[in-house]
Amino acid sequence: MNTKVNIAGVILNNPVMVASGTFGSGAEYSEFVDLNKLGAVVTKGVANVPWPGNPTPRIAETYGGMINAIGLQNPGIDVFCKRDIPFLKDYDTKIMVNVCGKTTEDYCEVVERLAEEDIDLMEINISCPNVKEGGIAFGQNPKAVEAITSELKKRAKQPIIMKLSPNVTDITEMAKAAEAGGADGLSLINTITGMKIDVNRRTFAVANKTGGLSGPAIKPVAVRMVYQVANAVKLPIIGMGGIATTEDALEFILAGATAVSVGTANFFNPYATVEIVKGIEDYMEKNHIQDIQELIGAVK
Amino acid sequence: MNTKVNIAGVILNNPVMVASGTFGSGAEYSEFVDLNKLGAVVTKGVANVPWPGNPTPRIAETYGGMINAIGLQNPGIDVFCKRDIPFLKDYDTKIMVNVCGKTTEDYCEVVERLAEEDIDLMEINISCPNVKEGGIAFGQNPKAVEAITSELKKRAKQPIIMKLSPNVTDITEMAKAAEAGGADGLSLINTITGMKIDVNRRTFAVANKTGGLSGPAIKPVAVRMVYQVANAVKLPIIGMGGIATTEDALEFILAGATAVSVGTANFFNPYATVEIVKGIEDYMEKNHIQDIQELIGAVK
Amino acid sequence: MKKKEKAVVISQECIGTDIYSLWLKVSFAEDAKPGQFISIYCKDGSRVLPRPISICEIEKNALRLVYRIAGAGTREFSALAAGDEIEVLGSLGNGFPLEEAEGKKVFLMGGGIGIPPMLETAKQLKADKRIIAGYRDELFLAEELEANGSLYIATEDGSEGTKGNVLDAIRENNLDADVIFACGPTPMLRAIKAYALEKNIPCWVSMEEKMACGIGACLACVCQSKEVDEHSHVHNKRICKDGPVFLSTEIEL
Amino acid sequence: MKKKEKAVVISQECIGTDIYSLWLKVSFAEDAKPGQFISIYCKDGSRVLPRPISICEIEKNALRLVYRIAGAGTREFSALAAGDEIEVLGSLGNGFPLEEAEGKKVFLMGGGIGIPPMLETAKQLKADKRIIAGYRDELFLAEELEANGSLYIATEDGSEGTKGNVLDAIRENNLDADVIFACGPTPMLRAIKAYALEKNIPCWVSMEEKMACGIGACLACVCQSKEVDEHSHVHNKRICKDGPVFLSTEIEL
Ligand SMILES: Cc1cc2nc3c(=O)[nH]c(=O)nc-3n(C[C@H](O)[C@H](O)[C@H](O)COP(=O)(O)OP(=O)(O)OC[C@H]3O[C@@H](n4cnc5c(N)ncnc54)[C@H](O)[C@@H]3O)c2cc1C
Ligand SMILES: Cc1cc2nc3c(=O)[nH]c(=O)nc-3n(C[C@H](O)[C@H](O)[C@H](O)COP(=O)(O)OP(=O)(O)OC[C@H]3O[C@@H](n4cnc5c(N)ncnc54)[C@H](O)[C@@H]3O)c2cc1C
Ligand SMILES: Cc1cc2nc3c(=O)[nH]c(=O)nc-3n(C[C@H](O)[C@H](O)[C@H](O)COP(=O)(O)O)c2cc1C
Ligand SMILES: Cc1cc2nc3c(=O)[nH]c(=O)nc-3n(C[C@H](O)[C@H](O)[C@H](O)COP(=O)(O)O)c2cc1C
Ligand code: FES
Ligand code: FES
Repeated sequence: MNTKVNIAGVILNNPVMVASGTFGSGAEYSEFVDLNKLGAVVTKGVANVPWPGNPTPRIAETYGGMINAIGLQNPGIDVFCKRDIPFLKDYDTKIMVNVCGKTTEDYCEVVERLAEEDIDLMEINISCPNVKEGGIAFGQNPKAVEAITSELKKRAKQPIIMKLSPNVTDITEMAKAAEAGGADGLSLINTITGMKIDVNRRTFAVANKTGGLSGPAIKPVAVRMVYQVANAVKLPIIGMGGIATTEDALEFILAGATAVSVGTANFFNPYATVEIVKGIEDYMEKNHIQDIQELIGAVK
Repeated sequence: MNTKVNIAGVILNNPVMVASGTFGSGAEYSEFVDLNKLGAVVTKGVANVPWPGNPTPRIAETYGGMINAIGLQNPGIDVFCKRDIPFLKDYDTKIMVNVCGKTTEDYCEVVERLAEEDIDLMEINISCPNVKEGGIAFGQNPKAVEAITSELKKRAKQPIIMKLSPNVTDITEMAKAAEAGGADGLSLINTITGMKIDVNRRTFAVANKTGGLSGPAIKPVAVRMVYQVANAVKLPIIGMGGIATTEDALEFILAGATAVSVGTANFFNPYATVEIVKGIEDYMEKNHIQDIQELIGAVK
Repeated sequence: MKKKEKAVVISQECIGTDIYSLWLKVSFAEDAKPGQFISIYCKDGSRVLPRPISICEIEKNALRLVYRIAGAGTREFSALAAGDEIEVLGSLGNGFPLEEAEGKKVFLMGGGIGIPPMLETAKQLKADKRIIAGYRDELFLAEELEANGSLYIATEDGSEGTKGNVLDAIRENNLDADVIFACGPTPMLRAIKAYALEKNIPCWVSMEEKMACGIGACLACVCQSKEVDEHSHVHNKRICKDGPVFLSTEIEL
Repeated sequence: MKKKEKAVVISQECIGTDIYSLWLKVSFAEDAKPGQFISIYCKDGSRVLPRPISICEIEKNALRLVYRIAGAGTREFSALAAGDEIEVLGSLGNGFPLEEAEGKKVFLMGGGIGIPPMLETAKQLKADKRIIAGYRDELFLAEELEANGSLYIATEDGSEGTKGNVLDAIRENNLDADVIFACGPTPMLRAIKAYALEKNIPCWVSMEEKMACGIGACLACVCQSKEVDEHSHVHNKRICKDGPVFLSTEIEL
């Protein structure tokens, strides 16, 4: 039985990764999960310099999900390269570093720096709804998507995965723009912009007013977008948005994702990733699937 | 204590309506709910001719919500005017008729016909994701929104509420376009396009492949959009998307909605509407709110 | 009058692999008819839609349901114990037209988890009843059915009764009837419809479809019908309201 | 080692208006420290985030929690009964630094639902303990606190002890201390921090913030800190991991 998948030439032992920002750089969750069992660890977004993030409260629970406006707090690329990459290198898993920035230059700086590091993939977050500049602004305009993708491609030595925002009229337009810019793969979806109001205190539940909706609630939107994109471009897709169970992960794979990321589910089940790795194997065995490639995009 | 609200000159006894398509024309739910207690009854979308709708399965449950692809099955405007309007006229509630179509001409025909009827408001569905032509195609393009709005305004004698799709990059653009076209108010949100895959049968869960996601899961997206639109246009807003409790309804009102519609919640709690009417009164009393206007858009 | 209310669990019993028998105290039991169903709501709020389950037996203040664990919702129900409360909506749908079969020779045909509604139907129907129950392998409700008519059993694996399906059982036992009431999986209903056409006897079947409202308002649960439907005049009858029981010639199967 | 596991409810008791005392059997009880907390998960899947609750008492295989119904999650917990299972993650956070107070004159100050962690703290701490507990009106845990130190009570309505808050109780009783451990609402902690600064004594406070992961990975639960934090080097300490107990001068309040 083969569960290996190929993302832009990088071979993962299995298609299960974690979603950026929900797993730190793996250290905290390594108390619960054997990181060697994951297809890849995807790190929290890292910028050229440390970012303090947004004021608190940064999160609020919603029905079947949560909204977050962490605001990409991160230690900056220096500390990250010194501390987090060496930590992850001790494991038999692939490393995908998530990159954020406010300007094209910011992104370029981080990508240039990472080009020299022993990491496997870069995921470019052009879709964070929680920062004023950069982030989503890039991800909602196909010209901007193409431009930044091609800038980063010039600098990266590893494959570049563009992470798309669901807050758009037509996700395939953004996917095609990333493809045109030379992207090696696509990650989708990032969070959907949402808001919660505390009716008793008559204030916004998160200090940033809006936040990104994630968790099981958004899964149908994510599956739809993965399906649409899989039928619009040739790039490998890393699917995410509400994955908590084996069935969830399989939905994305059947819709066309080559790999999947588990995000918010880590918060309510720190063992979710490894359970899904095992669950996919069981499903393949039960359904006599020799190679996971048979499942990718199998529902048309 | 005043719970009356004003939508484009139409005074509702309270801000609680039902969401189109979840309540038929009221007859079925009148076994559970005293229709006289509702601010308004909003009917299932009606077209110029009968529509058979989509093949089954038409719905699928999702985490905290559901997707539907009913496909706007309806008896056409003739039967509707003969049967459904007279039924509703027997109640002390306002009547908002939801209108759908495939072409601008279809919409015009229905609106012209309704102009002569004794109804209070028309809600124009330019945001249904479940029909091939018309529907959402109109609602994702600001020029089309403006054009169809002004065409319908020429014909309607009642206020025209344009119902917006959340499947857009920037909902305020659509809202402004509707305002420019002369709309008297806005309804938002319609469903978010989603997909569910049955991993055991390896097929789409609804025959139409995609469907519209509704229910509590989508509430944060809806509240966010209502807030954005309330801060972008002057029109009264009817807010909806996942409202199931008094707190949910108040979130929309505090975000800027003048009235609210209860949709999917009717399916799991047929008494939801009247419970919310009562709950809003209790909240106002507890918080010493004399007039519900004080709450509309009170969180900034 | 349909009602949504908190039903109280009187008792629950596992009567087969993944098959449960649940007695619920409900205020609307007396008005219920065989072939009708009720909607049951999950306590876990992540599941918002009702689960339609047929009425298996009716007592003065109580209904019996027999269901199979098919997913997370029915799994949740299987943990209910005496004294627990659960939201239900009922009674829904039309039920079998007993008056069409009264005094006649009638087949009551149930396949798999379509067998339960046949129990109350058999109990109320005054007729010459042949109950034909089709199982995969394991039997359930058989003794109770037997007490209410002559019972013929078919099993897929032949472990009991006729090896095969309910139609095989009819043929093997040389049975005939004037009327058919049937409930079960669609392929079985399709075959029964063909049999009834061939024999030129009226046949009523109980249909299934995914439901949201359960009361005819949302138009989720339609099936194609020969006659125009009352609601939209487009040949789409609502299973929850116009059915679930239809004359087999009246609908697409 | 932190663990997520199914805890078994040993017992639950309502000990005040909307206040519950819950004993849970957990495998990690022995490693728990006073001032730490655990995350409890709802069974209703519509609520996906953990509810952090402080440890009130520690036994060999069990933890006691005392909590107030604040919303739907804690309301769900209040229905738990002996034998029920519930998912928990623990033990989390750092706990009070008992070694800093050992043998000294110490204030253990708890306000409202911040009182519970003071019980195990008092039980384990070998020091000259003055426990100052601030209530709105109704007392809870008072007898048990009294058994573990000299107890001073403040109530907002003056129905018992000093009328006012915990600092009013200190002043009224002319109390002083070398070290403070405190847990309670932010305004109370802010006032205690000011008092400690004025008296020039070290003061540790237990902080609260909305949490998602509970283990330091998601950066939801930060508070501003004087020193750069270990994680992001941006003066944002994580309450769930670097805290919840902080030296008061070390953080913004
Ligand atoms: C009129 C009617 C009567 C029924 N009577 C019985 C009965 O007496 N005993 C019994 O065991 N089953 C009966 N069923 C089927 C029963 O409704 C489903 O098995 C049940 O809804 C499955 O829920 P779940 O959460 O366990 O499964 P899931 O597959 O997790 O359910 C997901 C969603 O699909 C719906 N769904 C799944 N299967 C069906 C189905 N076959 N029909 C309609 N909706 C479905 C569920 O209601 C839910 O909304 C009946 C169905 C209908 C329409
Ligand atoms: C370290 C720590 C220790 C705590 N110890 C106790 C204790 O011993 N006893 C006790 O009664 N309460 C304690 N709390 C507060 C407790 O976590 C909340 O009352 C509880 O989470 C409310 O959940 P709910 O579903 O009832 O309320 P809701 O308001 O419906 O909860 C909605 C969301 O907000 C979060 N939330 C709400 N209030 C708080 C809060 N004050 N702090 C953090 N998250 C919150 C919930 O966890 C949930 O994610 C503690 C909080 C923290 C951070
Ligand atoms: C707390 C939190 C922090 C996140 N931080 C990042 C981030 O730094 N970079 C990024 O690209 N996405 C970030 N995301 C988005 C997730 O990676 C993921 O795209 C999204 O949450 C949908 O998946 P889920 O529903 O499984 O969580 C974050 C999400 C959450 C909930
Ligand atoms: C079964 C179903 C049918 C619907 N039919 C219509 C319709 O005919 N016209 C329309 O404008 N919206 C229709 N909608 C959308 C709802 O009116 C509403 O905008 C949406 O469901 C969000 O609200 P909710 O989450 O409260 O259901 C339908 C929704 C559902 C679930
Ligand atoms: S389930 Fe709504 S019409 Fe049948
Ligand atoms: S809750 Fe995730 S870092 Fe504290």
